[in-house]
Amino acid sequence: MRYHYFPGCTLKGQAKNMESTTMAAAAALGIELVELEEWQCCGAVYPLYEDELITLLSPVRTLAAAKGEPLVSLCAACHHVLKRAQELMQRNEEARKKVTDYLEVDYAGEGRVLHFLEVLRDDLGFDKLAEMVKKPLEGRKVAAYYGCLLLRPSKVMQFDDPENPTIMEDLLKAIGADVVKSPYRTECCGAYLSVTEEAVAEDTVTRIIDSARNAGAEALITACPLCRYNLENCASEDGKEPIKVYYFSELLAEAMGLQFDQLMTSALERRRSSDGNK
Amino acid sequence: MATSNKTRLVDEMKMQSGQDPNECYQCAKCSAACPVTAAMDLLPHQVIRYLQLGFEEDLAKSNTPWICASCFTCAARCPRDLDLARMMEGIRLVMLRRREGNKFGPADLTPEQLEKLPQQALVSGFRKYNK
Amino acid sequence: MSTALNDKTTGYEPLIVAFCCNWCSYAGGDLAGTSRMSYPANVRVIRVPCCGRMNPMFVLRAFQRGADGVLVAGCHPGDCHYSTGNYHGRRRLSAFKRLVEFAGFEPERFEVRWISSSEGDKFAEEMEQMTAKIKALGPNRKMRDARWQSVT
Amino acid sequence: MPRTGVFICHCGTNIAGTVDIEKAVEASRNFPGVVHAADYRYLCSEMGQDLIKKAIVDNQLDRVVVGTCSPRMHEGTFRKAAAEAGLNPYLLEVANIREHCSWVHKDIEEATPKAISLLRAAAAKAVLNESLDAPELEVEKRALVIGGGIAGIQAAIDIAEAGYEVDVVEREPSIGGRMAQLEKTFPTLDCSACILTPKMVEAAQHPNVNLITYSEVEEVKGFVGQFDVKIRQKARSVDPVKCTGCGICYEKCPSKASSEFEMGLSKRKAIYIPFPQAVPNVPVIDRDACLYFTKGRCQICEKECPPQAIVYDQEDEIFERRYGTIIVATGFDQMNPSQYGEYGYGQHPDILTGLEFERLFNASGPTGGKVVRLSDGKPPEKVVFIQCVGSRDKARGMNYCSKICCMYTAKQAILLKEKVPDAKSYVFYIDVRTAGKGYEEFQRRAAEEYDVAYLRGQVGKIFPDGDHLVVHGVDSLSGKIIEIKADMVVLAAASIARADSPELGRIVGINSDSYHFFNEAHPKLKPVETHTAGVFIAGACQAPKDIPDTVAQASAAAVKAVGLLSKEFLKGEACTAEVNQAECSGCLYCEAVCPYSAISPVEIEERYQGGTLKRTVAEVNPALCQGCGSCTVICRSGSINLKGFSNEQILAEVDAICLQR
Repeated sequence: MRYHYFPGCTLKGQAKNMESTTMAAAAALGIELVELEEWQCCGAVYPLYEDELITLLSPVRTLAAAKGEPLVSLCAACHHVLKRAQELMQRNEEARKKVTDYLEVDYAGEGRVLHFLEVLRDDLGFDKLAEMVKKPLEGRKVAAYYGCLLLRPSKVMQFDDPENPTIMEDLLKAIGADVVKSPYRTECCGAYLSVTEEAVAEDTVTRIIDSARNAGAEALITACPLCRYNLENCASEDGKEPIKVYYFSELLAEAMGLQFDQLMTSALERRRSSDGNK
Repeated sequence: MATSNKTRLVDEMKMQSGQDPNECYQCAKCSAACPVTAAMDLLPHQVIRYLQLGFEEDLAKSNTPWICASCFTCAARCPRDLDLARMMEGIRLVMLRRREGNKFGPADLTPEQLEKLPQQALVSGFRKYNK
Repeated sequence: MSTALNDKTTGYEPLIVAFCCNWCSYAGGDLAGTSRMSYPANVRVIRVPCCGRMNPMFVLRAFQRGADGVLVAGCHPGDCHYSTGNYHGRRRLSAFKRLVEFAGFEPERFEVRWISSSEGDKFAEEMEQMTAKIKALGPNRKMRDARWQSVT
Repeated sequence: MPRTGVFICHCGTNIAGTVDIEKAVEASRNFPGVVHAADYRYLCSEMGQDLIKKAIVDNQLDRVVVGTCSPRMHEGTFRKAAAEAGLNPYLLEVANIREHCSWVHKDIEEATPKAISLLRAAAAKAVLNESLDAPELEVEKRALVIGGGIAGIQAAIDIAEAGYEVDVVEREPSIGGRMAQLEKTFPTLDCSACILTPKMVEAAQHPNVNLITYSEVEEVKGFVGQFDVKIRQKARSVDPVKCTGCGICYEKCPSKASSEFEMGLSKRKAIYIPFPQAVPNVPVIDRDACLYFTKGRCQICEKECPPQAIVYDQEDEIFERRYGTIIVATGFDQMNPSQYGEYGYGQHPDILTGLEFERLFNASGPTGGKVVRLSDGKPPEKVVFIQCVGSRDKARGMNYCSKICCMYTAKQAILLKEKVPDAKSYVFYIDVRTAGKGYEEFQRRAAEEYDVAYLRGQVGKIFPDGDHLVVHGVDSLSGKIIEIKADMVVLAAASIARADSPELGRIVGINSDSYHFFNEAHPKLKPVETHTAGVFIAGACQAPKDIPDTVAQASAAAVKAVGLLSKEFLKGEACTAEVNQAECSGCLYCEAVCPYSAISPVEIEERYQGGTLKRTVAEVNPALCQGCGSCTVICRSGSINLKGFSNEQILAEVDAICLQR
């Protein structure tokens, strides 16, 4: 299984360990992720204003670079932007013409745009994954936190049931963890409000964490660097039992029996390809 | 207080977002679904009501469009199939384009924040609050 | 001679003959009227009991007499007042359309549509679209029989 | 050449506003065969009709063209007027210059020539019109009612009382329908069973009513007056004649299945009656649940049944009967709200639909009439009602208002307070709709006397939290976010059409709207008629409806049915197909396409070279023919034509319309 891979800025910065753990786990699972050459930032937010075509240039260039072949990303925001840009290219001929003419590329919305979780579910299969797990995370009580960007708008993202998703719980099951379901797992963490409106983020994040804790979780997994930042930094936690936040890939790599050293090495190996980007 | 429902803000927002506030029947499900109402001075459904009635000046003063985190929960649950996240973005852009300069920039961040925040947050934030 | 249809100053105005079944499409046309929708006056409706009554001969005659477009409209498949008439009509008319094309005539000039009695909006829309399409296509020169005009 | 008169209606300004009437009259004078042309302000008025009648006599007209509204509106009126003047009614043609012309065009310069061309086409057709006679059809003096809920029961009793036989076909083992599932009825709070059961018994005991339960309609052939209906009576596995209804069988039966009547909230036996007041009181064996049918052992019911009424080898029985008229009263379903993930229906036992909650009040219901949480059996302290779940929702549900929810929610909140005095109800609503006699007063009582908190707004999400359901909503009037730690949540799920209503519609020959509710013939003036003559509709199969409206509509449908049954003969279709037997080659392709079996082969004798020759040709039975015309097109030799819509007439219309080119 070979895929084009779009890392995005955060995975080369604050979220390096999401990339390194994914790369290591993917290799162990026989999934090859080939980083696109000379990729650019996706823009981080999908433009909801229809005449903001300029912000579509970068994601469409990325989509075109995949040449119609499957394109995988890890960061929820990158995946959201790419997927929605693809849908716009399929739906809106005028926008497509303007953008592709400007970029001088030929792109009409073709190719699968996948989040790595979808690769695990749809292409590899969680059953197969479960068989390949070397160190099941027995007894670890983990809850999934989905956030917004992977799920909504569900008509476009087509990732999972937007109100009652199961993909991350299925992953946790496959790697042997004890799944804890928290009712707040699809509520927004406050996203970039943590930059400007910390009080809001504190409110949303505290609810999410408390809900997971009350449900019996010791840890949370997420697929979004910003969610993770907020979950780790914004909750009011005075005196409560702490909850550890992981990227899903960290637990996946751990279940694949990959040691910290190995992860670091593979992270270092990946370094060279990230040079010269941005 | 303007009471005409044909204001520039509404017209431009409608054209750009493809959303017609008149399709809303004020069930307020968006407000019930919104995770960040605590800091808003107008609830999401009130923003639509103000759009319906053309209360443009009040909307210009409201912090609600700037609090909206574009989590799309309102749009996912709206029984009228309206995308309020798009309307909010519409209002923000109209305001930003009218305004001189940006609402928020790197200078507004502490060195500590710059060090710690994921790149994604910085890019998103600048995108949302800047021209 | 109609001034509206052949006025040199307003340009080309096509004539479209629409055969509508009494139970669905004709009633849909009535609803378009009752709802005060509007569509181009280029369309003239002939009422038939069912689109299963549509003999391709009627269509050919319209083209021979100079119609630029012909539309047959019936009940949605499954909703025929006579239970199966529109299935027969659908089969017959789709074969006929291919024959027309085979004979070198623009197949776009002949369309079959399903419009129910509650679809006044769809009726108006279809008439609008058909007129626009035929307008872009220009006059029917291939099948029109010039001799008939001189007789009358 | 026949003598044609053309009459053009102003319809006030409806036509005259966009069609130059004077010009149209002048143009009409020049159509071939036209000897008289006139106009009038309202032709359909008595004065207008007299004008036509007088002109027919004065000018010896033998063809009439009226340029008016749609023929679907007033063709009958004008044909009747022509007949009164001594003309065969089928010699009159209508040009639709209102719905198809003046109302859809705004420019008088466009509408006038179009109106003239439509008039010219009608005049050209009229020249070729012939005198036609409608055949007389016998009426079978028996009615069929499909569906044995309150609508079907009421219609059947009314028809029976008028002196006609009526069969009621009910799919379930008992009549009663949705109303039987209700505890109390708004706005008077009478007990549903107390008012329904006597009606069920009345229907069962009426000499003119024949209940055919556990049965379904499989096929309907024929037409008004003579519908031939195939009914499948499913195998009950119990002999209804021998059965005394003692109930020992279901007492002893060891096998259980989910109870449909209790909305799946409790179990019933494999041999069962759906509810204690069932009519007929004859059990049914559910063969999917019965141990004997699934595993070949048990047979306890057979051993225990005192009159030995159990018949395991009973088979489905299919029988055919003829009916003069049919009333469709198949009721509604409740939407399954599990697609609304934010409410979590189906994932938590204390989140119920309105109809499920209703069953908790019933003494024979799943909780024996105790209103308790299904999770732990404790009475609820806080109950949240959410309105418009799936109704008024064009994104994920139905665009319409389900009409009954506001009222039954008020009712349930009142009943709750009476059963559990400490309970507090909260109702999240978008609008409270209480149009109906005594309805507004009832809802106000709930709010004022029963302390029901009405919150104007919706619920964003329900978060299960330990024993509770945290309901996160908003009250838009105060602008406050509301969080309620509820014990139970009741969803007013939308009333929707039965899942198989399109299929039944196809069988009976009536159509439905985009939501699959059956269509009435006219939204105001023909509320119980359908577009198929002789078929009427009643109750919630037409649109969501409460009990009073349903009963009123059922009686209305019954009157229509009785009116039809009281006639000795019905006038059939005059525009029927006709075979030119001299040209017919006898291929009988026409027989194959005829949906009414109106065409059959017949042997004729022809003189041929001095002798006679026997030959098979097609023949049309005008009483059966409905005039669709499919046969005329399939005929290879062109020897079938349709009276009233003949090839020549349609071609004449085409010619006339294209004349302007």
